[in-house]
Amino acid sequence: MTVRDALNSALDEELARDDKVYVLGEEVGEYQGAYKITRGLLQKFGPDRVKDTPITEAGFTGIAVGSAFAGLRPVCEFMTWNFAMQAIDQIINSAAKTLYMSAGQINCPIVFRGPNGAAAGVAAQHSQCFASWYSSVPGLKVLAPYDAEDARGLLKAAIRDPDPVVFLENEILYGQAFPVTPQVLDKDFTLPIGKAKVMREGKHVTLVSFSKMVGYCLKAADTLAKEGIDVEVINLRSIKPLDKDTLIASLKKTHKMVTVEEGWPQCGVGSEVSALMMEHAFDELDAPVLRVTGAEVPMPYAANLEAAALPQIDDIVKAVKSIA
Amino acid sequence: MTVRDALNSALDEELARDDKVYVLGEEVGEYQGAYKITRGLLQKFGPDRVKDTPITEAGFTGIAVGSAFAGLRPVCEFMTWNFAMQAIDQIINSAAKTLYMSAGQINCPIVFRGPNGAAAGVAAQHSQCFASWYSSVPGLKVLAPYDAEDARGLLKAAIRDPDPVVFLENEILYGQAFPVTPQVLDKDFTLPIGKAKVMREGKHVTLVSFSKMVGYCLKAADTLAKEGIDVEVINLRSIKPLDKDTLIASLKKTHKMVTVEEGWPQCGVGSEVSALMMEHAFDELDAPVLRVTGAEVPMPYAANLEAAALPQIDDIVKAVKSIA
Amino acid sequence: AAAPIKVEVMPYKVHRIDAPSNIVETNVAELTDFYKLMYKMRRMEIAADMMYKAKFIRGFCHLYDGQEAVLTGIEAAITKQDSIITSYRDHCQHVSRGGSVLSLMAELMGKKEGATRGLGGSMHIYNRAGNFYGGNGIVGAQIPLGAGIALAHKYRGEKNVCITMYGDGAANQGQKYEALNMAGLWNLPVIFVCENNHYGMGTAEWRAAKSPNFYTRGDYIPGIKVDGMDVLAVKNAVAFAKAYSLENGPIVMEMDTYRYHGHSMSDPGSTYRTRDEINAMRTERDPIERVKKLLLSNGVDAGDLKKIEKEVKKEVDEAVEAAKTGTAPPAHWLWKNMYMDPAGAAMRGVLPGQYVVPEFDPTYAK
Amino acid sequence: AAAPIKVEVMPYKVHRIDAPSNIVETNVAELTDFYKLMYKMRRMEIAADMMYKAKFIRGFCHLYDGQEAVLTGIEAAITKQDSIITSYRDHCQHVSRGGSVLSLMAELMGKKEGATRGLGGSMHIYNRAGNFYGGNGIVGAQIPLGAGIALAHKYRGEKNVCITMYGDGAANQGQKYEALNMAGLWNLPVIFVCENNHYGMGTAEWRAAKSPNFYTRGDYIPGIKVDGMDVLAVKNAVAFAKAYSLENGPIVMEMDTYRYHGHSMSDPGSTYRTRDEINAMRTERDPIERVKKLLLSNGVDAGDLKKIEKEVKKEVDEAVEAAKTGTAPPAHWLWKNMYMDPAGAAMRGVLPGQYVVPEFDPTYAK
Ligand SMILES: Cc1ncc(C[n+]2csc(CCOP(=O)(O)OP(=O)(O)O)c2C)c(N)n1
Ligand SMILES: Cc1ncc(C[n+]2csc(CCOP(=O)(O)OP(=O)(O)O)c2C)c(N)n1
Ligand SMILES: [Mg+2]
Ligand SMILES: [Mg+2]
Repeated sequence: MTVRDALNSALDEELARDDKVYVLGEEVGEYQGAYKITRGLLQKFGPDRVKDTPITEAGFTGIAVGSAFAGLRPVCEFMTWNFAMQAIDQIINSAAKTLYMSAGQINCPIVFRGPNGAAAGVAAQHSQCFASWYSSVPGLKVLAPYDAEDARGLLKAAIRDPDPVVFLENEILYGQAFPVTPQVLDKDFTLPIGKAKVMREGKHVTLVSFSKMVGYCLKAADTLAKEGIDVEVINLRSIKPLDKDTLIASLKKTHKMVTVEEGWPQCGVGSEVSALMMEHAFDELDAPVLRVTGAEVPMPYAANLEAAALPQIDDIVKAVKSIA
Repeated sequence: MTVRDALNSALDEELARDDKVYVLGEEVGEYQGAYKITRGLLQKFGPDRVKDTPITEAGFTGIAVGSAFAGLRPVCEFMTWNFAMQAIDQIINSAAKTLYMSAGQINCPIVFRGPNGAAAGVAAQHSQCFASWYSSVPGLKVLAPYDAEDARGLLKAAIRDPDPVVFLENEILYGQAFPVTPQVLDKDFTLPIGKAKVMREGKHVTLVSFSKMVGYCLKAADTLAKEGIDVEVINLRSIKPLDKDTLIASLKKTHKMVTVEEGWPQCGVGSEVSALMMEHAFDELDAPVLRVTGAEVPMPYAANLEAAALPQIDDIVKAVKSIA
Repeated sequence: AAAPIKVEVMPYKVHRIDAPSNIVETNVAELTDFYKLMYKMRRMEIAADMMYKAKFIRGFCHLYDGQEAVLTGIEAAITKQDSIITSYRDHCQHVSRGGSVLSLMAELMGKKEGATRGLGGSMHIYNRAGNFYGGNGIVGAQIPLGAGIALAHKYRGEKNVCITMYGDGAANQGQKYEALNMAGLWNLPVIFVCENNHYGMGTAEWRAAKSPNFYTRGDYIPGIKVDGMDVLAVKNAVAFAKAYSLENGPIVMEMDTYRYHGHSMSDPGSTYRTRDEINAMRTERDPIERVKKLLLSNGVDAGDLKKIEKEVKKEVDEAVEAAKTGTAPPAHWLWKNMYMDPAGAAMRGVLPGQYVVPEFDPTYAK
Repeated sequence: AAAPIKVEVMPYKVHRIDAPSNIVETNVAELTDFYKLMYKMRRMEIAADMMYKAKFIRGFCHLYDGQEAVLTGIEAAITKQDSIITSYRDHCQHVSRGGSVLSLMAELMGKKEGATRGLGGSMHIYNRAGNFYGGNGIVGAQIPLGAGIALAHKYRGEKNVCITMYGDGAANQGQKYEALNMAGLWNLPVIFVCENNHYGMGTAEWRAAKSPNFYTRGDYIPGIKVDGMDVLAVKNAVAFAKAYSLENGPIVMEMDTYRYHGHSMSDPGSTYRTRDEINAMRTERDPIERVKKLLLSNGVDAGDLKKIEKEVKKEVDEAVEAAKTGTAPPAHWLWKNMYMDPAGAAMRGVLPGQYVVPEFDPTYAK
């Protein structure tokens, strides 16, 4: 099952399950989604449930949030998360903070979703990773699926969740197919928010990542295994809440950790993981937690520079070896 | 000299020095500034140099950035940084990235300034600290003054800088007075961007902070000194670039470090400092780097809860003692 | 008291729509209710001003005195099933939607007896049960939010509108134009109510807006300009707008009004406008005086009004005193209602090792 | 070749302004230049399409064929001291502002010989010396930026305007309304040029805009609607608008035009519009054919035009081939021009310990 189909089927089922759920965003309807995540939904659920919007992110995000305050369950698609910067005030100041400010009166059951981070050849304004920013905000939940199981289980959980969820997909993963168990295809399959998944057990070094980088870590682990380095790979799935217990448990076993993300290094998800291990597992560390990250540059267009600006499998291998 | 007067005099002198410099923002002119930072400037420099704007952050930020592309040197005031979320796309995608995207053709000499983080009793939508977000972005410089010397020297440096600078002030510090040397009052006094300042030397533990928390750290250091703990206090001044050399040098001396900030913990400035020490000075660490931060909650209004949501001097003392 | 009285209000200015009649029907009972409510709003805001100066209230505090007729007229034309959303200038919505003066005052003072338990403060007051969506601190943000609330009404097939209130300063915000367009495309039952009090902080409307004819600023959306100092003019126009909106979609209303106080407490309110201007407003257009005169000229006894005033004063004074004796929210309330489903995950306190799983507990029972 | 020719163009529709005459003067020399430039634009975009399909170009790639008359007419009415800013659909501004087809093609292919050295790609092309400010990937963002460039012109006392181009989809963006208001308040010499190609991606104008009369969407700002498929209509109207704008401030222009290709390369461009519609545009309103007919009917020899076409084709083909043989930017260019003054501070690479002080070097000499 491709990640695209996983997301599409999750939306389809949740729209069918709960008539308070509706989808809105640019090109989600007649065009079937800029990346075809919403294919077929307009035809099936009609224009009140699958709403095309003008290119006015601040406005439609505010409308979506308002409708969630009033009891609907919008799934608000950003064509990419880069464009959500136009709407970030509504996500932070309206969606994330209102339950608290209203002393528990007004909750905001909304999912903000779309592709995040680098795609291929789309340059500086279309390649930013927003995981660390959103994850800093109390009141938000931030999820980042890697494979089809994640995509289905987390999106369905997000839609059923009573709180605002930032759902960070990856364009390059959309077309990637993953095997899934029958359980994953169950129409009530959800994954718990706030829990990481150990993708591969290992005892020498822990690799921590999310989204597309999970696949890179698994490949790096294969390579390293051949050299006798047994790597544990953790897929964070949830960036907020961050599952520090799973991280600490792994570190207690391996005593070494490397984080991998495509976003910029400063104040990134890796920084947080590193700081957490510092505070919670200092005595377990046999080596410093190292960060592999996107380079600290606006994304260049040329393929070779783009590749140099993003973690490659080799980089991960190198980082692990430097402490293994 | 108060921080307010330091900022006001810096603006005054830079407006006088370079006629490409102009100031814009809400209430900066006739009203003399919501917090009176621009007092007297309209009268002195006229409405072309000190421009009142409507309450349209996205628009006036874009206008300011465009004018900087075309060679002017705007100082763009946000009444508070919370409101800059409406304009963050222009700050990141237009101001920060264009020099790189244009292969060095179009620089953007602009200062974005205003009060950041918590003030007193202004609750969840008016109390957010944006230091970590902006500091993550290559292409931006991010400064946070603490005292009058910082305010003058950094603001004048920022205005003379050819790149976009995010300048994070603190409302509570505006009225606070600090002694200054005659050198600070020199009309060409500037401070280097990217350099931290050791405010107090010490040998047992390093305290790292910025903005208002520097004052708290200095007070905590006084308290700790009485108990025989000799604390070094570092004022970051520049959050991007972050002066890791000064941090590492201090750690090499004290072998222990505590970071203090009012912002939220996850992916905060403290996380980055901790991760850097992990990577660059692991073997120097006699204890984990600890973070003292704002609590992970939207800011509550009531004074007692607000105080509980922000680091207090006692908290800093406690954190230091826990590793000293 | 129920005998009809016909009053001629200032003719409406209109944009892309025919004006409703400017003869408004009312009666003594209704006018008395208006008087009571507006007088209560006025006393409440004056009390807030005093309490602020006495340092019982901190932070921002935006008062509504002068503008009472707008909200009072709106409430008279809609039901509690209709929704309201506004800016930080939200004290009076709290009472008009059913809240008590005490819970307002307690909120302003940051007490646990407050409307939002001391967590929200002046700018963040809500009444979900009464379809009041706050209390929004970011200029303009409530405008698309209001359109979204209207979308929910329509989605569920309810015959209700969302009254979306904002200032003349906010009227220039881009998100307003985005919301107008979508509200138009989707025929949302939203009434965009621009309370034009002629200043956004210290900026006169014409310095912030190239076109300060706010009732026309919907461009392709119809608009109506109303004397916002006359509760009857407002009531009549809002009733008209609601009927229009349920049938056709969005409409813009400009309420010509005035704020007597400064913008917030740090603004004396007199550097950018003249004392004469303020005094003229108070003496010539005061919304409460207008109703008082109508009542008196329709045979109501001055003594009856005095009695109302006395009762209201008493209510407000008692509320202030009671609020003062309220208690600060307990420390552990810091950790309530961040998430409806915290999923068992702990949030971090100020110090490392301080972790708390936030609780969903809108009752604040413990 | 300089003998005046008078041509009647489609009458302008106007909003809050009197229409300029629709009799436009031109001559064979000018028309020939138009033909050359537009034909070059067309060939260039078609070449880009082919190169994309052949996988020499990656990412997004937005083509301008069909819309050539808009930019060509604009350039004919302004000087290189006037500024231009546009969206991601920016290839043709590169050549109209003095760039070569080769440097465009090299950029699209991510080569160091490219207009932005392979760093910007299709959406990020600039010519600072030629007052072309890009190439902006975020819908709507260029609108306030353009107003800001105009502000700089005015601030310095230059008699120049900034042409601020955006699409019908972008026309709904809130920041446009904010920019319009400030441009109006400050009388900025900015011409807001809405290129209405009738679709924003797959969304027809009327599905995205409650009022798709974009020339009226400035509301209180005057507007003019122009046949954007007729270079003479555009030239004439822009000259008029420039004169107006220098005197009075902002003006909105709606250019009625059409994009032949899909939105970007992944869009076949035929699911949301009919083949018939596209064909009708091509056969009835093609901007290049229109000029060709004019030239032929004014005595120019068909052979002369063929010669031009041949030359242009050759230039484009050679540029494509040369671009293909270009080289990828060297690895260390990753670290150039992040800051004009890096202040000696190192930025971090992918791995810990990889730190580089970025260099300011717009020459890319090394
Ligand atoms: C986006 C944003 N920018 C600035 C502010 C600061 N601010 C608060 S109220 C206000 C003036 C608003 O004026 P208006 O809309 O006329 O409403 P009024 O206060 O007159 O009711 C300003 C500038 C804010 N809260 N949000
Ligand atoms: C803020 C933002 N939202 C969405 C996008 C994705 N996007 C790129 S172009 C486009 C359509 C724009 O249409 P229009 O303004 O009509 O210009 P055209 O492409 O027709 O020239 C969209 C939705 C974007 N780049 N920026
Ligand atoms: Mg106002
Ligand atoms: Mg278009």
